[in-house]
Parts: sequence; C-alpha cells; structure tokens
Amino acid sequence: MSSALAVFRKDLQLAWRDRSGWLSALAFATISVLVYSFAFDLATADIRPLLPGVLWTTFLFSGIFATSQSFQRESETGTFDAMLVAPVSPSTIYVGKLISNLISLLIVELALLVLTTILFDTPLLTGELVLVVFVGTVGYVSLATLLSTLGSRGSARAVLLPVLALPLLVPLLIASVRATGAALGAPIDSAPWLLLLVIFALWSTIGGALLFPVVSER
Amino acid sequence: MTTAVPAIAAFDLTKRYGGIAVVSNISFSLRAGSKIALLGHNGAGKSTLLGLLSTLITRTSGDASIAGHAISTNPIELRRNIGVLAHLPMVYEELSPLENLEFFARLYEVPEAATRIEELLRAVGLWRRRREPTSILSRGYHQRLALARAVLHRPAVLLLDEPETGLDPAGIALLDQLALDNPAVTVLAATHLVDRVDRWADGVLRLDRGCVVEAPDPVTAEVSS
Amino acid sequence: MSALWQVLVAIFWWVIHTLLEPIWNARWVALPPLTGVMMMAMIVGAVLVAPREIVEGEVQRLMYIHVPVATISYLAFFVTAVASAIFLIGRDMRWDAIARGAATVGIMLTAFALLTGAIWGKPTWGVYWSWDARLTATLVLFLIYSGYLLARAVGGPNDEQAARYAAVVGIIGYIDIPLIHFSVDWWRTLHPQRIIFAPKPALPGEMLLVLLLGFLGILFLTLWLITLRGTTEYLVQRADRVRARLDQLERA
Amino acid sequence: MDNNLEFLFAGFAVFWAGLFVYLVMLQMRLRELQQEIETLEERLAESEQTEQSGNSTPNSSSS
Repeated sequence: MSSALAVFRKDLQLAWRDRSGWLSALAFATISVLVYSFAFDLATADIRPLLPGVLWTTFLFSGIFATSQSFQRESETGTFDAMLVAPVSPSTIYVGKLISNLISLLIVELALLVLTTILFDTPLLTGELVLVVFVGTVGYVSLATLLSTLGSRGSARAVLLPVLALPLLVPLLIASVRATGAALGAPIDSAPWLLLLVIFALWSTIGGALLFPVVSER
Repeated sequence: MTTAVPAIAAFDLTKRYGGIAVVSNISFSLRAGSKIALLGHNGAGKSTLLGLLSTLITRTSGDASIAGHAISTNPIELRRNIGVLAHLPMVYEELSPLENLEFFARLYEVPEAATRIEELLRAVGLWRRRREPTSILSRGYHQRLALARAVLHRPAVLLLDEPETGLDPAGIALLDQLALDNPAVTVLAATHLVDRVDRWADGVLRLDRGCVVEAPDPVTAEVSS
Repeated sequence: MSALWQVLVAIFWWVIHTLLEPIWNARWVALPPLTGVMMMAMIVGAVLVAPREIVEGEVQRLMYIHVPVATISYLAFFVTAVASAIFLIGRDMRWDAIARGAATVGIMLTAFALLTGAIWGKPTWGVYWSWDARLTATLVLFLIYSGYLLARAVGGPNDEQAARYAAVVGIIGYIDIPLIHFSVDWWRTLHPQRIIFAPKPALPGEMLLVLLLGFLGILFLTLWLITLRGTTEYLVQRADRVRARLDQLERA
Repeated sequence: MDNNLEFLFAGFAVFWAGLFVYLVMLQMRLRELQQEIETLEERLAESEQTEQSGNSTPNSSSS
C-alpha cells in the first residue's frame, strides 16, 4: 500500500508544481457554468430544478478531460513505464492515480460550488450535497482513470474518451443529478438515489482496480 | 558446487505483432556478473527483447527469467532485481532531481534512501542542482538522472537500451563506473557504439530479424527452470 | 486458493470443448436452414396466424419483431462480454474476432429495435420516441457498444493492445446493464406516463405462440449473424497477418 | 381506429430490407476476403520460396 501512497504523493506534488492540469479543468468548468447560465437564462428563471443538471454535466466533462490529460503526460514522458517497471502491481499505481485525480477534481468541484453559490445565491455547500458530490466523483473518476489509458494517436483521444465514458456513466449521471436535486430540497422521490450512487462508486472502483493491469499492458 | 542460476535466461521467447514475429523463439542464458552487448540493426528486436525481459511488454509465448524469477509466474519479484534505462528519459520534468529519486526510492522501498540518493546525485554531478526542476537540465543530465534512477535500488541486473545516448565523455565514464564496470551487476545493454563494445563487454548477443545469430555460450550448469 | 482456480478454469475449458465445440463445428450446416425455417414461421405467424389487436390495429404486429429483437440484442452483447473475458484470459485473437462480430450484430439488433419501436410508437402513441425505460436502456447499450467498436477500431485488426482495451470496455459495458436498468426505471417512474412496451399481462394464446416463434427466429438469426460476422473479423485478421508478413519479406 | 397498415408495412420493410441488405453485404465481404487471403498466401508462398533459395537466414513463417 505504501507504493500507492508514494504514487499519490508524487501526483499531488506534480499537480501542485504543474498547475496547468487541474487549472485548465477549473477554467473549463467555470466557462461551462457561465455558458449554461446564459443559455438557460438561469439568473432569472427558477433555477433549482436545472442546477443539478448543470453542475453534473460540468463535473463530468471537466473531470474526464482532466483525467485524460494527466495520463497523457505520464505516458508521453515514459514515466508511466518507469512506474510499471517498479516491483509493484499496476493496481496499486491505479489506486495512487485514482486518489490524486479524485483530490484535484474535488478541489475543482468545490471551487465550482462556491462560484455557483455566489452566481445564483442558492445555498449549495450543505453537508448532504457535498457527500453526494464526493460519492459521485469517486464513481466517475475511477472509471475515467481506467479508461484514460486509451492510447490513440493524435487528438482523436480527447474526443474519444468522453464518447466512451459517458454512456457507461449514464446511471451515475441520473443518480447524481437526482440525489443533488433531493439535497437541494426538490420534492423527495422514493428512489434511493444515494444508494445507487454508492453502489456505482464501489462497482467502478473495484472494476477499475481489477482491470487496470489489463489496460496498462503493452 | 551450487548450480549457477543464470542472471538472465530466455526460453523460446516470442513476441508477435500481427503477422510479424518481432522476437521469435529467442533462447539464451547469461552468467551472473557478465556484461553482454546486445547488437543488431534497427528493427532486429533489441528494444522489444529488453521490453519483454523487463515485463514492460507482454510475451506472446515462451518464457524468460531474471535472477531466478520467471516473467510468467513472478513478475513483481523479477522487477525488484532489474534496473531499466530506455529511450525515453522516464523522469518527471516538473519535479527536481531530488524529488524524482525520492519518489522512486519510496516506490522501490530503498533502505536509508536519503544517503543513497545523496551518494548517487553526487556521483552523477547533480547534487548542486538537486532542487531545480529537471525540465531546465540538459538532455545529458536527464540521462544521468535516469541512470541514477536505474541503479537506485542496487539491482542485480541492468537492462539498458542505448545508454550512451545524450552522454558526453564524462557521462560515459559515469556509465562505466555505475554499470558497465561494476563487477556485482549483470548488464545486457543494446548499443550502437560498436567500437566501445570490446572495452566493456565480455560477450555479444546479436539479433537479426528477431532471431539470435550470435550468443555467448550458455551457462554451463543445469538451467534451473 | 490458486488450486481451486485451476480446477475452475479446467472445468470451464472442458465445458467449452465438449459442449460448445460440436455446436460450433456444425454451425455452417445447422444455422442457415434453422434460421430460414424459423424466420418463415415468424413471418407467417406475425402476418396471418396472430389475431388482429383490437385497440392498436394491424401495426401491433410489429411487436413480433420488436420485442424479440430488443431482447436478443442483450444476448449478442452477452456473447461480446464472454468472448472478451475469454480473450483476456487466453489472449487468443479469435475470441477478439468473435467479440467484435457479436458487438456489431448487437448494435444492428438494437438499431432495428429502436427503429421498429419508433415506427410502432408513432401511430399508436403519436410519438416516435417516448423515453420508455426499456427503450432508453436499449439506446444506452447501443451507445456503449458503439464506443466499444470505436475503441477497438483505434488499433488494427491484430493490435492486441486495442483488443485488450476494447475487451475491458465490452465487459464493463455488460456489467453496467443492471445499473442502467435501475437508474432508468426509477428515472422514468418520476414522470408517470403510460407504460408502452410492457407486455400486456393477458396476451391471448396465439399471440404468445407467435411471439415465441419470433424469439426462436431472431435467436437463430443472431447466432448465424454472429458466426458470419465473427468469421469475417477473423479473416480480416488473417489477411492482415499475411500482408504484414509479405511486407516484411519484400522489404528484407 | 384505422389499421395504420402503412406503418406496419414500413416497420416490416425496414426490418426485412435492412436484414437482407446486411446479409448480402456480409456474404460478399466474406467471399471477397477468402479470395484475398488465397491470393495473399500464394504470394507469400512464392516469396518464401525465393527467400529460402535466395539466402539461408533462419526465418519463421507466420501462423
């Protein structure tokens, strides 16, 4: 496990030193929230039903974008091979990478929540909402980290990854939007959305850890 | 007389990309402590063979073992005994040389890492600039840092892919000191500087189109596989 | 622990060799006629034998295509997932060819299901697309396995890395199905609207019989198509290998 | 309630025509591939002959 911790510490050092990764994700997220608010004229209309959808589409796109960037850098400079050659199982590298991606994306998402609270002055930073955001992020980051090993020449990769990941994330998208809506006080519906979100997070994390060695082989 | 376990051994090792066997049925065994030059034209399969032995590339068939550990059954233990130097520098540009080695020392769980890192950084001449980001260093220093990383955990076997690239004469002297003349280490190094070979190598493994055309005599004792 | 694993894998391969092998060998002989007979029976049943549905009228006969096709597309994706798993274990590219072939057939079936569903829906409910839970799930599956083919097409016919990656997508896609169904079903019940494609509880006898015929017809058709498509993918792999070998020789 | 026959016909047409076209394309593709492989393997056999007689470097044939 200590090697997963080593990978995690190194990734955080990297993210801190080379801020371009998650900063571009934050910029992307902020811009898409603004685009949504202009498009849906969120400022005036009753935005409560729309907000969860806006938040989660922004989270998913910026998250998948940032995760694939972080992997792209590693494979280009050969440092991914340097880790694969170490006497550790690829799954521990996956766990290390997963946690560091998770932390940097949670920072982006919390920053976005603060921004949205200010823009639309709705209290977003409630305990329940942060929990939903956390579990949902674990769910999609573990899948995005697994799929980001997609090697493809040129720019096709940046487009291909969302096309590949989003249909798989449909259950997470529906569950997270509903759960966020409930957290914002939308009329409570009977379905246990948070439970489904937790199951999805477990499913994609365990699946990711088991299947990562397969996709990291050359 | 204990049976001498070959440091590096391959048994009909094959790697096929579609119709082409880039490495086909390669067998050889190298004595511990020997320094072998891996020669052959471009595309003869040198890098692929080194990739197979370092478990970076998955084999199509056959097997290989390093320090008694087989790539098919015990890859993690095998990797504990190898140091790898490849074409790409394999170091983090944004981290400083010190941080790079600290990360790999944690990954390899190197005992008393601090002293080992300092010793290596001084040896490769990076101690004064250990805190600067690696990106501003020259290609030669990248290679030196990669060399330091390869020998950081004192591996018994070194798999080097054209280690001389980017090194100035002083750098090459370092390469000799740390790897090629180090008696305790077995080295299999692909190189293009053929004239240097007879200075450091005590055997040649030559490949042509994925097959062995010249190999050092196999390890005399029974190969324990 | 690993001894148990060895035993399981041995049993698995024994099942493959003794049970599936003979069926596989007889595929060219058995499948085409079987499919032909069943499809004929299906057409006759759907058009003539089945009684006219009072409420929806003749167009309801599309059910005999739509429901079997939509259901059996899951079988095609199941073949993809299993073939992908076997490929990941044995690393035999023929299983990658079968997985790829089955995915293509699966996507074609889901396309037909969505099309016939739309054509059936328009006159009956005035809507081409109704976000019905099962139709939505079929659409999501269509997208997932289109992603599978895209990921597989990134590499060449014999590119093992792309094949491994696609196999992972193929397996994850199939395990995702229960999650998709839960989320889509609960999502749909939020907007109460008429249930469209839930089979009516009291289907009269003849209708059920014809529906069964439909299932068998589409089942054999799917198996035959997967075999055809799988063989095509395998031949593409072989051609690519020989071509690569030729290039190597001519260049040498 | 009219019978919406035109929709029934459209649905059947879409399915059967689509299926038929797909099957025909598949059979053609299969036959074309088989021929292509035969010609390729003949060329391979020839060039391996010239290769064997040409020089005697050891070489493995493809699977």
